[in-house]
Amino acid sequence: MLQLIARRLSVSVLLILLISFLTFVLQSLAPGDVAKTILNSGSGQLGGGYTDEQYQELRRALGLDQPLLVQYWDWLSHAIRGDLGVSPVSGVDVTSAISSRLPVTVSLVVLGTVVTAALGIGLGMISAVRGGRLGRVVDVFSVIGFALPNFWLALLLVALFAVSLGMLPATGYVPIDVSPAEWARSLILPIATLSLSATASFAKQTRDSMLDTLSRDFVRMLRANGASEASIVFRHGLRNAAIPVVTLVGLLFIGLFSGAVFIESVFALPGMGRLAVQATEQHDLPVVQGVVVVLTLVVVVTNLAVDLVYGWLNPKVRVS
Amino acid sequence: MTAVASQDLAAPSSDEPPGGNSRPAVSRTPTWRRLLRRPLAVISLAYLVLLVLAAVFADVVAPYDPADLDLDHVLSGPSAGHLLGTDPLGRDVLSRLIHGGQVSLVNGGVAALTFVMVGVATGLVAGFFGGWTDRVFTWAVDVVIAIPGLIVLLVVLTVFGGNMTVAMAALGILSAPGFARVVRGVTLGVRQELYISAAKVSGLPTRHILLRHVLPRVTGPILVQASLFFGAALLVDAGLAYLGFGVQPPTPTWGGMIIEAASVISQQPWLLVPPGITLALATLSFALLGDAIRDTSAERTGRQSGNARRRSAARRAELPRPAGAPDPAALLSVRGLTVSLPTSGGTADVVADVDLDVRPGETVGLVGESGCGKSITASALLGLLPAGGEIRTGRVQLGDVDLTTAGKSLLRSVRGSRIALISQEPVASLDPVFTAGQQVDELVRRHHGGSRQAVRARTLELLTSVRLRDPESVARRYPHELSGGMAQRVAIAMALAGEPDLLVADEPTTALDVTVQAEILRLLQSIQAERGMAVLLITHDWGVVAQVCQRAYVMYAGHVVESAPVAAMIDQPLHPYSAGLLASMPGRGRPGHHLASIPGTVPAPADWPAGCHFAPRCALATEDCAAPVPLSEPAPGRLSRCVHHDRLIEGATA
Amino acid sequence: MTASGLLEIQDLRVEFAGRRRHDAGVLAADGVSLRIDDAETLGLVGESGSGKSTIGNAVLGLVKPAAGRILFRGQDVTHATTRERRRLGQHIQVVFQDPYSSLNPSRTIGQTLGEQLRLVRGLDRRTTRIHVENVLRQVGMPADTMSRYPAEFSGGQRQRIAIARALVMEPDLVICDEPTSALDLSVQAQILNLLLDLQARLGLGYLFISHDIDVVRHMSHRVAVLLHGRVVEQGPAEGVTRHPDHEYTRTLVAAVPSVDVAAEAPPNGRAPHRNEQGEA
Amino acid sequence: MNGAPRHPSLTRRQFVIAGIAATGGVAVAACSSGSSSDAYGAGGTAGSSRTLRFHERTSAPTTLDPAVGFWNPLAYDVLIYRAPDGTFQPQLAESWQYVGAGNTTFELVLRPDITFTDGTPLTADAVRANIDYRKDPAVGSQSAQYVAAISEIEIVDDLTIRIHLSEPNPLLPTLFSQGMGGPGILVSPAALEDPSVLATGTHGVSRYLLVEDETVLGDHYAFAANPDYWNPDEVHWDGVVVHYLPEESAALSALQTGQLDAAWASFAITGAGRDAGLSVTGPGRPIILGLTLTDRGGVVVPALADVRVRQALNYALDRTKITTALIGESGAPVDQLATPDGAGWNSDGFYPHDVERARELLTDAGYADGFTIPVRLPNSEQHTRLTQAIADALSDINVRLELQAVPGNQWDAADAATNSAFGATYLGWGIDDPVRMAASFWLADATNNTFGSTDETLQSLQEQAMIAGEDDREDIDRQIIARVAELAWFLPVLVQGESVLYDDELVEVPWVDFLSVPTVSELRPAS
Repeated sequence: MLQLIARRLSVSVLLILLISFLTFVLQSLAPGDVAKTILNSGSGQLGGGYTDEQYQELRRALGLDQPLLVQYWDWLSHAIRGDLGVSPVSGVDVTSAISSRLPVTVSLVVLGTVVTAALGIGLGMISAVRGGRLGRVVDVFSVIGFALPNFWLALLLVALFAVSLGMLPATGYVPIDVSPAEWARSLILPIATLSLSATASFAKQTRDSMLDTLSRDFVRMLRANGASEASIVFRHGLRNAAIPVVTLVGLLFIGLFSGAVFIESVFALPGMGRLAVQATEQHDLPVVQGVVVVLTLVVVVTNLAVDLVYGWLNPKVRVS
Repeated sequence: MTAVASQDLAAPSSDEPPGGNSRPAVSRTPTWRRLLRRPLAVISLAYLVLLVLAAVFADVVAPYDPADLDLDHVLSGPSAGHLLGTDPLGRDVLSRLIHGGQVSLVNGGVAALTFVMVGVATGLVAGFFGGWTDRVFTWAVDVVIAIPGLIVLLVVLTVFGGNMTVAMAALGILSAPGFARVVRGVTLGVRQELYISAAKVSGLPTRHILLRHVLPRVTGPILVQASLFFGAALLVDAGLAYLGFGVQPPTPTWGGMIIEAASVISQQPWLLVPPGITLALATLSFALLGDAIRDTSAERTGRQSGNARRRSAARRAELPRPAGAPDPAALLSVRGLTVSLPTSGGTADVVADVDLDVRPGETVGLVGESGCGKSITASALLGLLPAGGEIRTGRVQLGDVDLTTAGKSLLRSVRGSRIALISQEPVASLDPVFTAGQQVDELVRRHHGGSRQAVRARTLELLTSVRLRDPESVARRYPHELSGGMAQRVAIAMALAGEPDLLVADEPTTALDVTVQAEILRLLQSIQAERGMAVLLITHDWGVVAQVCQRAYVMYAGHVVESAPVAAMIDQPLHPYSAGLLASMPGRGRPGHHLASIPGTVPAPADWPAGCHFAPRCALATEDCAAPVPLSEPAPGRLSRCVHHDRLIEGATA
Repeated sequence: MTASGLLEIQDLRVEFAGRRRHDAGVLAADGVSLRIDDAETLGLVGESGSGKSTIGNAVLGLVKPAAGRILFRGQDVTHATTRERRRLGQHIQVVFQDPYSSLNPSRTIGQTLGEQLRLVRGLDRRTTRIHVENVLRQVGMPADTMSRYPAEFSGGQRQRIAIARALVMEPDLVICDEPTSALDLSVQAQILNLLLDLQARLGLGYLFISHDIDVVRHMSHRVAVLLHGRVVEQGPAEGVTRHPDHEYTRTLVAAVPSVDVAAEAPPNGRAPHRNEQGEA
Repeated sequence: MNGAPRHPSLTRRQFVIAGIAATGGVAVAACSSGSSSDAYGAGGTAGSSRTLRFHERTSAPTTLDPAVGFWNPLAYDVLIYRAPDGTFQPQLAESWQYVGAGNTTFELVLRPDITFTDGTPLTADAVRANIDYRKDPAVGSQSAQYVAAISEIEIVDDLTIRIHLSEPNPLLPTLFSQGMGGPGILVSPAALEDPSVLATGTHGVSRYLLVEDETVLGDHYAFAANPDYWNPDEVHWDGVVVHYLPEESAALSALQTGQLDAAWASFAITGAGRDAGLSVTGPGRPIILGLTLTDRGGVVVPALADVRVRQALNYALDRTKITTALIGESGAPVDQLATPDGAGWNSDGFYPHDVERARELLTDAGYADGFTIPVRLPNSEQHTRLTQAIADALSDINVRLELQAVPGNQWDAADAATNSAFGATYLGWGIDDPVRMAASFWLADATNNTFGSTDETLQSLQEQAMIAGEDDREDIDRQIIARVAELAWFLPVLVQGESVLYDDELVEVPWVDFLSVPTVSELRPAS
C-alpha cells in the first residue's frame, strides 16, 4: 500500500515536471509577455502607454531576455524547494496567492462533489430499486443537465433567486471562519449550478450500475438462500455498484475544477479558476505554473485516492 | 436401444430448418433504420439536420443579412419584423442564429473529429497490439488526463491568437484519452473474440482485421461518444467565448451571441434566451442521439434476440388444464405450473403445465437441453423469476405453504430455511467484494442469529461440513481467490446455513472439471444422506442424473415430457425426446461412426407448435401429434407425453 | 511412421508471463510431442488449465512457443512469418468452441467466409461466391445464409458456419478446439456427425481438443492426455480411454459419470463415499 | 493623467478602460468595518459603524504598488491633488510653481509635520526617493518616461525641493498629482528600501489602513479609518470595502440585493440600475473610442495617404446615432480627440454627418469605388460592437473594414511591429492633456504612432506648448486638437463615461459632470 502510494507519487513528480515544462514552453510561445502586461497595467489606456526602451529594460530586469531553458530551470530550481516564486505582475508570493484562493475553489468543488454525489447516488439507488417513472425522470434530467451551458444556467439562477426573489446573495464569497452560515449561503447558487448538470447523470450511472449488480448471479443466490432485501440492496448492491461510481466521483471532482472557472466568474468568487484565467491573460508565468502544479497534484492525488478506494471496494484489484 | 432419428448428415439443411426460424431476423435491419424507429432519436436528428441545413443555406433561409445593422432598433424584443428580436446593434437575432450555426457547428465538428480520430487511432492500436504500444499509450493517457485542460486550452488560444479551430482541435486531443481508453477496452475485448483469431489463422492482413473486424465493433461506442462530445464541444465553444475567445466579428456564433446577450443582460434579458435554447437543444439532441445509438447498437450486437410476439396471444388461449391436487406425501408438489416471460414482442409462456413432486430426502433430476425451461422452473419455485416473469397458473406446494400465493415476507422466510439454491457458476454466485466467511456469516446470522463468535463458529462448522480442508483460511478469502470447486463448496455451505428441507441445485457442476464434478456430486450425496435433505437437481448431463438421482423429469420446450425412475428411464425411455437424447450421447455411440441425433434445435417459445412440442423434430410424428398431448401413464410410476410411446418399446425389442 | 506426417510437434514448450512482473511464468505446454497423419484425428483431452488449447493455438501461430518445433508436412513452421502464415492458412484451419464469439456479429456470413478467399487467394467476387455457396452446402446450410448475420442463427447453425469458414480454404488440417462444448447434446451429435463425414469425404486431419473423454473417444483415432502442460499418456483411442495406463487418466476416466451404471444399481448407497480430498 | 489601472484584460468583462481625463485618478477603495458579516462587509448605516461597500470595476488591480499605476486615494495621499473639477489643490505639498520662464525648473514646498503610516516623517528626501523609484526600469512605472526628463533634484531644505528638467515640460503639476503612478503619490522611503512590500500592503500617508485579514487580493480590499490621519475631516467612513466583481451584471445584482452601496457602472447596467430604483450620477471617467487611422503614409492602404479620404471617413459617421444606440446617455459623440468642454475642445466641431460630402471627397481622391482597410482591434464585446457600427457606416461610402479581433491580452496599441500590417487600429484612450497626448499619438516617436507619421504644424505647436505659461496653454491646446482633427489621423466616434450607481439613503455622491474623475474618497454617508 505505502509502496503503491510512493510509486504513484514519484511518477506524479515526473508528470508535474513534464506538464509544467509544456505549459512553460507554450506560454512563452504566446505573443506578448509579462513586461507588456506590467507596462500597460497602469496606463489606463487600451495599451500603448510605454516606449520601446522602457519595455526592453523591463524585460531585462525581469530576466525575460534569458533563454527559455534558463528561465525554466530558474523556476524549477526554486519550485523544488517549495518556492513557487513571486508574480512579476502583482508582486505577490505565488504560494500565498494560491493559498488565499484555494479555500474558495476547494469549498466549491468539494461541496459540489459531495452534493452531486449524495443526491446522484441517492436518486440512482431509489430509481434502481423502485424503477419506473423515477427512472425515466432521472434519464430526462440527466440529458438536460448535460445540455445546459453552466454559465448560462448560472445567469438564469442569479436572475431568479438573487435578483427577482432576493433569497440568496447574487455574488461574493464569505470565508467559513467569518460566518459559516453566510459561507453556506454564498455557495448555494454556485453549487446548485455545478450540481444541476451533474447530479442527474450521476444518478443515471448509479442506477445502471445498481441494476447491473442486482441482476448478477450472486444476488439471485443471496435471495434464494434467504438474505434480507435490505442487506441485498445496501450491503451487497451498494458496495458493488459503488465500484464504477467511485471512478465517476473522481472524474466529477476533477471536472468541477474546470467548471469552477466559469462559476467563479459569474458569481464573483475569488477562487483559483479566476486566478488562473487572469494569470494566463497577463502572461504571469509563475502564477500559471503554480496553478498548473496545484491542479496536477489535485488530479494525481484524486486518482490515487480513487484507486485506493477502488481497491478497498474491490478486492480483486487490491494491491498488497 | 434404437436410433430413433439418425439422419443423413450430408443432406443440405436436413438438421435444422433453413434460416433458423428460432432466431428471428430482427437484427438484419441496419442500425440506422432501427434508430429511426425511436421517436426521440428522430426528433433529435431532425433538429440537428434542420440546424445544419439552415446553416448551409443560411443565405437563403435567413430573413435578414446577419451583419445588417439597424441602429434605430437595437435590443428590441421579439416582434413581427424580427421574430426573435434584435441585438445591441439592431441585427436580426433569428438571422444571426441561423448563420451562427455555420461556425459553431464547424467548431464542434472539428473538435469531435479530432476527438474521434485521436481516440480511435490510439485506442485501437494500443488495444489491438498490446505490449509496449499499450504501455506507452497508458502512460500517455495518464499524462494527458492529468493536464489541467481548461488552462492549457487558454494558453493554446493565447499562442494561436484566439484561433478557434486550433483550440477545438486541442480540445479534441485533450478530451480524447478517456475515449481512447474506452476504445482500447472494447478493442481488447474484441481482440479476445475468436473470430479475430480465425481471421489471423486465415492470414488476413492486420490492416484488414483492424478496419473490417475491430473497427465496426467499436463503431457503436465511437458514435455514442462522438455525439456526446460534439454536444459538449458546443458548450466549451460557448464557454470559451464567455471567457473572451470569440470568433472574428461580424461572424455570428451561438457562443458569441450568448456573450453578447450576457453583456446587455440588464438591458434586454430576452437576448439570452434564443442562443441559449438553440445551443442547449443542439447539445441535448446530440446527447439523446448518442443514447439512442447506444441502445440500438446494444440491440444489434446483443445475442439474445428471440422474438415471441407472433404466437403469444394464441398461447394464452390454450390454457392449461386446472391444476391437479398436490401429492400430500411430497415435500414439494408442483401442479400445472405455467410461467410467462417478457420477450421483445410481448410475453410468452416458457414453462407450460408442469407437474413435479419431490419427496422428503429424495433426489430428483430435471433433465433437458437449454431453452427447455428447466432453470425457469427452478426460479419459479423460489419466487425469483426475472423482472416481468410471472406464474400464470399452477400451484407450488412446499409442505403446508403454497409458494405461488405466498406473500413476499412469507416467501422470504421460506427461502433458505425450507428451500435453498446453488447455481451453475460457483464463483459468480458469490459476491466478489465480501469474503467467503462474511457471506456465510450473513446467512447464518439471518437464520439463527447469535453473537459474532457464535455466528463465525457456525460458519466454520458449515465450511468444514462441505469438506473444505482449511475452513478458516477459506473463510478469509475473496471469491476470486477460490477455485471453482471451492467456490461451489462455499455456495453449498451458504445454502445449508438455513438447514433447508429442499436444495435446488441448478446445473451445479456444469462449469467444473470432471474430477471436481465428481467430488461435488459425492459431497452432495453425503450431505443429503447426513441431513435427509431432498435435492432437485437440474442438469443436461445424463451421467450426473444416473449417478445421483432416483427419479427424473425430462423437459422439452416448456413441457415435462417424461418422468420415471432413473434406471428405468435410461433402460427404456418412453418419450422419443428422451430416447433421442440418450442415443446422441457420444459415450453410447460406436466410435468413428454416426451418432443417432435429433434433427433441428429446441424451438423458441413463440415457435412452439400447438400440439406435441416435439413433433416437428420427431421421427415418429403423425397427424395425431398435432393436437395437445396430455401426460399418460404407460407403466406404473412412469409418465410420458407421447401418443406413440408404445412404438418406442417395439423399436427396442425389435 | 514416416518422417513427414501431416503435423508433427516436437518438444513444444509455451510459457505465459505471470500476472505481475515478478511472478514466475506459467508453463502452459512443457515438452509436448505429438503427431497427426493425413485423415487422422488426434484427440487431446485434459481438464481446464491443462494446456490443450495452448497447443492448438501454438500450431495456429496465435501463441509463440518458447521452445520446440512444429512441423507441417515436414516443414518447420514454428516461427512462421506473417507471409508464411498466410500461405499456411490455406492448409491449417480452426473451429473454435464458442459459436457466438467465433463469427463477427457485424459482418454477413458471406463476408466472413469470402474475405479470406478474396484477400488471401485473390479470387474475384463471382468465384468467391460460388465457392462459399458450395462449402455452405457441404455443411448443410442453405445458400441464402450468405446474406445473413450471425445473430440470425442458432448455436448449432453457427458452428456449421464456423466449420464452413474453416473448409472454405480447403485445408488439410483442422484444429477443432472444443467444437461442441457449448452445444446441447442433440446438436453436439449433429456437429460430430458432420465432422466425421467431412473427414471421410475430404481426408482431413483433425487435432480434436476436448475436455469430454466420451467425445474424444468417439472422434479420435489416437488420444493424448494432458496434465499441467505435459502429455501423460498417448495411444490408440480405445486403449487410452478404456484401459488407461497412467494414474491421472484413470482418475479422469473414473470421474466421468456414466449413464449405464444407473441401470445396474439404485443410486442411493451405490456410490461408496470415498474419503474425499477437500480442496484448499 | 492618471491612471486607472485597467490593464487590458481580455475578456468581455469590459476591458474598458478607465482612461481618465487629465484629472484625478481613480481610486479604489473603501474602508471596512472591523467586522464584516457578509461577503461585502457590513451594511452601510448600521448605527455607529459606517462602512461603504463599493464596486470599482471588473478587473482588479494587479498590485497595490502605486508606482505601477494604481492610485488608491484611501491609502496614498499625493503631493498635488487633482480634484474632480480638474483644478490642482494642495495636499501634501502646500505650494508649487515653475521657477523662471520656460518650464524647466519646478519647486515644491511640503506640508510640515506629516508622517507616513509607518512613522517616517515626510521630507524632501522622501520625494527624491520616490522620484528615483519611478526611474527604476525594473519597476515598470508608467511615469518613467516623464520622470526620465528630470535631470537634477535639488534639496533646498527639509521641506523644499527643486526639480530641474533636461527639456521644458509644462505638466509637472500633473506629474506630481495622482496620475500614472507618478512620484507625487508618496510612498514611505522606509518601504522603498524593500519595495516588495508594496505589492500587498499600503505604505503612504493614509486616510484608511488596509485590513489584510479581510482582504482577498484581486477580489476585494478592506480598509479601516486611520485615527492618526492628519486631516480627519476628509475621513468620511469607518471603513470602506472595495470590490472588483468580474461581471458588471453581478455588480448590479449585488446593488439590488443590498450587498453593495455604490458601484461604478458602464452603459450596460446604468439604465437597468436606474430602472431598479438606484440613484445615478455621471457619467464621468471619460474615455474616447474610435479608430486610429495609423497608415497615413499609405503603406498598407494607399488610399489612407490622402487626407481627403481620411476626412471622408470622418464625414461618413453618424456619431449621434451610434452613440445613442450603443451607450445611450453614458456618453457623447465626439469628432476630435478631446472631451466636450475639456482641454483643447473645439466647440464648433469638424465633421458633421454628411455622406454626400464624404462621397465627394472620395471621388475627388479617386476612390469613389471604395477600398478596404484591415483593422486590428481587441476582441471584447464592447469594442467589436463599436467597430462593427463604424464598419456599417463606412459601407455607405463603399469603404470596407476587414476586422481582426485579437484576444485582449494580445492587444497592444504600441506594438508597431504587428500593427504595421493594418491600416487602422482600435482607439480607446482616457483623454489627457493634448501636450501629453502628443507623446502617445502624434509626435514622430509617439508610442502609438505605428508608422511614425509627422506633421510640422503639430511639431511647432508642441514646442510652443512646452514652454508656454499656464494662461497661454488653453489656446495652444485648442489649436493642437484642431490640427489633429484637420489631418483626420483619427476616426473618433464617442466619449464614453461611467456613472456611479448608488443607494441614496446610504451614500452621497457630491459631483459629477463629464469631465470629472471622482475618487471613492469623496463618497460620503448620506446625511
